[in-house]
Amino acid sequence: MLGFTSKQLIGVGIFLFMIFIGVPLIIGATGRWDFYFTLTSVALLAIASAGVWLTFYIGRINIGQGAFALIGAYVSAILVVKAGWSFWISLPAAGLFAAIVAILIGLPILRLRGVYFAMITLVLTQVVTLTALALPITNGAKGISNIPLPSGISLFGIPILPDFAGMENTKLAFYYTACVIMILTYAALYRLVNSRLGHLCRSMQQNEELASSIGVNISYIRIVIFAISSFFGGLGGAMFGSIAQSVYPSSFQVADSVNFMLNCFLGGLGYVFGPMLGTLVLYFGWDLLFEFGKYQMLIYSTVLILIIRFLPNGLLSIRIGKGGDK
Amino acid sequence: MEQILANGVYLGSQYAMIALGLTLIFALMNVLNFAHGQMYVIGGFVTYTFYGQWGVPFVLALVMSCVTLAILGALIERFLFAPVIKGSAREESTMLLAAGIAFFLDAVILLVFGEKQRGVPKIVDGVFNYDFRLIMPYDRILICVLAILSIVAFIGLMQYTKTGRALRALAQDRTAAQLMGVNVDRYSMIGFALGAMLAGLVGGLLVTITGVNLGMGGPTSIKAFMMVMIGGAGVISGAIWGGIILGFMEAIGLAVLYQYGDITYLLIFVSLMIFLAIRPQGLMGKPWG
Amino acid sequence: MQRRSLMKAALTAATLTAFGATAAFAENPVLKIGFVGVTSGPAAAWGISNQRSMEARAAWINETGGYTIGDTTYDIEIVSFDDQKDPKRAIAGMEKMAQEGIHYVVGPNVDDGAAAVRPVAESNGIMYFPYAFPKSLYQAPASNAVLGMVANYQSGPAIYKYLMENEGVKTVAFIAANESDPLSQRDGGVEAATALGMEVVSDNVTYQVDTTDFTPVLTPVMRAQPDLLVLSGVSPANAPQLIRSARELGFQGLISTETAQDAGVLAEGAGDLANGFISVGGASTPELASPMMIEFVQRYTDMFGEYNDESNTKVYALEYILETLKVDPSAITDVDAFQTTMDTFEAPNPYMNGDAKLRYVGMTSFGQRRQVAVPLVVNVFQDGAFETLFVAEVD
Amino acid sequence: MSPLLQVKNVTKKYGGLTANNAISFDVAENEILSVIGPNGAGKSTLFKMIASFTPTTSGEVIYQGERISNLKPHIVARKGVVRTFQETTIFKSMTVRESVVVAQHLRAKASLAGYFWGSKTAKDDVTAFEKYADELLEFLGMSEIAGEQASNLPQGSLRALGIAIGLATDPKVLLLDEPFAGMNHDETMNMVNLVRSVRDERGVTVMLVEHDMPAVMNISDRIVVLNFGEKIAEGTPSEIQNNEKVIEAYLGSVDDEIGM
Repeated sequence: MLGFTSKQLIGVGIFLFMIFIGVPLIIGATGRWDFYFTLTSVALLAIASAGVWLTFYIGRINIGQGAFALIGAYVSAILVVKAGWSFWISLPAAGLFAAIVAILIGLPILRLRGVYFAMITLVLTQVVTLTALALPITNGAKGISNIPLPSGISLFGIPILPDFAGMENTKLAFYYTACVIMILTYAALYRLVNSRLGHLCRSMQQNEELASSIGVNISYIRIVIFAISSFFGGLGGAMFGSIAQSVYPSSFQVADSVNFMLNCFLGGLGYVFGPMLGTLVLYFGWDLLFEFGKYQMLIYSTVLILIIRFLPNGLLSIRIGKGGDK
Repeated sequence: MEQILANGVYLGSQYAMIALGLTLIFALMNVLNFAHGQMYVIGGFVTYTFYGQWGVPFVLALVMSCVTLAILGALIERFLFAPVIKGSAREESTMLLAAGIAFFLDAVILLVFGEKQRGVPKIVDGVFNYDFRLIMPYDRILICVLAILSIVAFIGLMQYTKTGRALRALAQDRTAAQLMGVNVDRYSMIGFALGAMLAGLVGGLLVTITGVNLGMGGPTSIKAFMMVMIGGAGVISGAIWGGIILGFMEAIGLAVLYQYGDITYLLIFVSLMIFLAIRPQGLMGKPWG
Repeated sequence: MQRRSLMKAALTAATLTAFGATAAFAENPVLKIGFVGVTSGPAAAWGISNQRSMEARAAWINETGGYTIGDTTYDIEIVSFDDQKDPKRAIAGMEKMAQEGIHYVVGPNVDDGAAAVRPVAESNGIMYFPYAFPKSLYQAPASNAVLGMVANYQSGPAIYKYLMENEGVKTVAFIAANESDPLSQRDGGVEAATALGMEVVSDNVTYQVDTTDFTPVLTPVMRAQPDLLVLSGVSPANAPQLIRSARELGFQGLISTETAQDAGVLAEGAGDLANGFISVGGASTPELASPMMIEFVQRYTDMFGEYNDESNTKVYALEYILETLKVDPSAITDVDAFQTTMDTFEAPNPYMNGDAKLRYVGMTSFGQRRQVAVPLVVNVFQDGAFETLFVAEVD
Repeated sequence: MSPLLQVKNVTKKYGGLTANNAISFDVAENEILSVIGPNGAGKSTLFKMIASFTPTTSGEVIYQGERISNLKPHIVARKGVVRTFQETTIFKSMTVRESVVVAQHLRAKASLAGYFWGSKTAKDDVTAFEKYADELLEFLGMSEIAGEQASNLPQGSLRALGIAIGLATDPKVLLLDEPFAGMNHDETMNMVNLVRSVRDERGVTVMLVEHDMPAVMNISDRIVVLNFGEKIAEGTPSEIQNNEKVIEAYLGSVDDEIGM
């Protein structure tokens, strides 16, 4: 089925079961309701990180995903608050807008490689933050607050998506929404990586000259990939805006861009699901160390250093012997 | 006009020193050291502790900053970067390590030195004032001169000593250097220690003017990245030019664009992006040499 | 010398926490109060002064037998969450507080965090006390945020008016960091100054938070030669450098800010050049500090090695929470009861000499009582310490 | 019959330096043509211009009556003019078979979206690619190393891999960059036979840049000689061997090398 082995299907099945049934059961049993938000965040950040990972896949270090997440958050907020759109329509619109910006910016900057590309994307994050501070439509320094919760959608009178504002508890709704988007994102990523486009990306990652000599339109693929990557960033950012019901220029900044990149490194650049695991460990790890009070940062960073010291190719490299997941 | 020039030289010289250490480490090991800013902050706090708290003479405190950071840099290279570079499939993985070290140093700084902004007594009093056209406090002039002297000393070290030659060979081509009989492991460590030491030195110098607080690390790293990029990654003269250019960009940009208010920095960053997109290799973008 | 005392204090604190925990376990039931704010990274100073003032006060209460609300005497436990100045983490922090069954939280420290936690706080029945100024946080339909200090749009007019009347200030210039909070505060300040009839000669100069040399930033402002230079929303780290640069450039006028500052930091960073610098503080100047304030400062210093003057204003939130709970013990778990009590609550201000009262204000600014009435004490820095310039009230 | 590929007055200048000056020659269908010359004669630059990896300063390259210079390299590759590289330019962490499969990119019938959704055409493509890859590798005598990771291969196999990748694109003209460099006599002879069979059995026109004189004389139908960016001779191997200018150019360069 869809080219999956039965082993893979079982794995995916277990994963889906854990996310949609297991986690709520565990949270219900332990009463740790706060984990819903943490895991929702992990899912959303993992979506944005997936984009960063994809740009790695064409051999580019991307420290600019915070910029696209911020763009996505603002586009969705503006469409919902000022134009009265439904959040569910604003969500893909936010992704698309981020993708369009990525295409325009990508045209000149995707020619760069290595640290040069990394640095220019880092500067891009600053530029977008400063632009958000300066523009009237983003409401400048005051940000956009009091964004309404996602409203319901119905088609021919049949409710497709529920109205979040009418809910007793939006945590679970946001959790499921984020997980569904995350799974769609990673399913798309998996397909993409394992399809011809993915092979072409790999060929570009390893040698752009040779790739173009076998007829690969490298500049076109670079743009396509960067646009998809930024689409993911925009989605994640827009969802966050709707959970926080507010967007500020500082909602996503350089630190976030760097974290997205670290998520990919930590999980392992060679594995599609690396960024998901990396995000879980980096973000959830911080929460778990909450008990340590002022030593939280010290322990967190020590663990991080130890991981990279002993698993320099990412967490998933442990199972490299079993054939990997590519 | 005189004021803008003076501000540019002052800012440029201190920026150049920060960028030098970063570019040295980058050239030697292809490591983008995210923790460079934190090393700078530690340098500042060490000088603060010795000079500001314990009343040790300023120069001695500076030496302590250098020594502390050199040791720290050597340890980090020997026990963290070297093994990770060896075991890693892609050298970019060191970015994660560098970021982890930056977090770690931030945590240590907070626990050891506290969260407050710190400052030390002025080393020289008084302000040089030329007819209100050029105003420059004496301590800034002194620090600026010291920074320039340090840069000159560093260039001298790289050009005329055995260590310097070995480091340059290493930066140019690791394998070739090894064939020429350069002890690669040893000089990588020395180079990293030297880079860290430069960060510590400039931190110690600047604590007399700007003071120091734990928040300065991250932004300093990012600023240093930009300077390195402007000049051309891994090139010594590039780092110096990058520092000076960013210094002048700030001095001139603020003087010329201030009426645009909130978008002054936006303009500076956008022009930086355009510059990098047009000339990715920076000004001096060519191999070390 | 100081290093050593700091070390000693850290050890003492560690021991205290260890013993405190067991002691608390053995005796009274525990009342948890939360703190969500930034205690690491560049802005750590804001949150740490907050957290420490709460911990110092809690330790003091517990040491003296606990805090009696209704028929029960509680030990106070402070649960802190470091949000790293990231609104996403702030939400996680607020969720954590809900998880711990906490209904009263101090923080967050910045605008974006305060706005981001609002949905969580309101859906989980948490009252929170941010140190952020946007009015939308406190105006209906927002219900659960209580401004924990005096807002700049309240203190600003008072300071400008005083300076106009007493110092003959006519022109003013504003300078702010290029970030949400300071820029919002600058806009508020400009509005207030214009309303008072001052001439705003420069209001568009900004600087990056990571600026290390303020001379080029300040040069165009100095050219406008204002009588008063306002450092809008200036962080304690930048204040001494700005003051020093302005004075070195030959600026003779007054310099003020509407946020709390630390005298030690000013003394170290700017020395005598900071003399005459006007800022807003709590009531710890010798003429205002009550014996309780003096003891608080002493205990804080013993516990953490060094006092931070920013804590003067930050000590109040916890006191307000506890005093209000005392009036209606059912509010411990029922935020609605707390909100009802807020309208009529009044208690003596234990930290200030005289007959100042603790009560909730904000009718003028927010249309509902969603602000703690801390004395608006305007300080002036002189030779390493603050002196009181004047005291005003917020309604 | 008009020539398959024409190089017309091609000139390349870098700043004040002239790398190629007004070079012209034709390539006939199904011939093996070598470009030789001392170091720095401008051979590589010329190759890059033919494959459009670098633009010409003036002049043009015509392929089947169409101008192909100053286009994007992938467009030229799509038209059937494909270059190979020296051994360092490979897909390092792909296996030999994977590399050859990827290189058949140009043969794909399904769209990128078709691949994403797994359409019938895409599946057929994949099957066809894999089948052809195996065929090609067998033809090149590389079946045994098909599963090896490229970065683990010895130099000789890497060269062959480069040719395999080039052939997988189904080229009309294959430009080989120093295919014999660093090889011993036996290896060179194997490679010469391989290149010949590529031309004979697959009908591919071959151009190569080479230093190895005996091999060039052995394999080429015609030879073009460059020196200091100028074309100094063109002809069959025996004509070239007896050309005064060529001999002088090579002797001169030997003098230079001794002088250094």
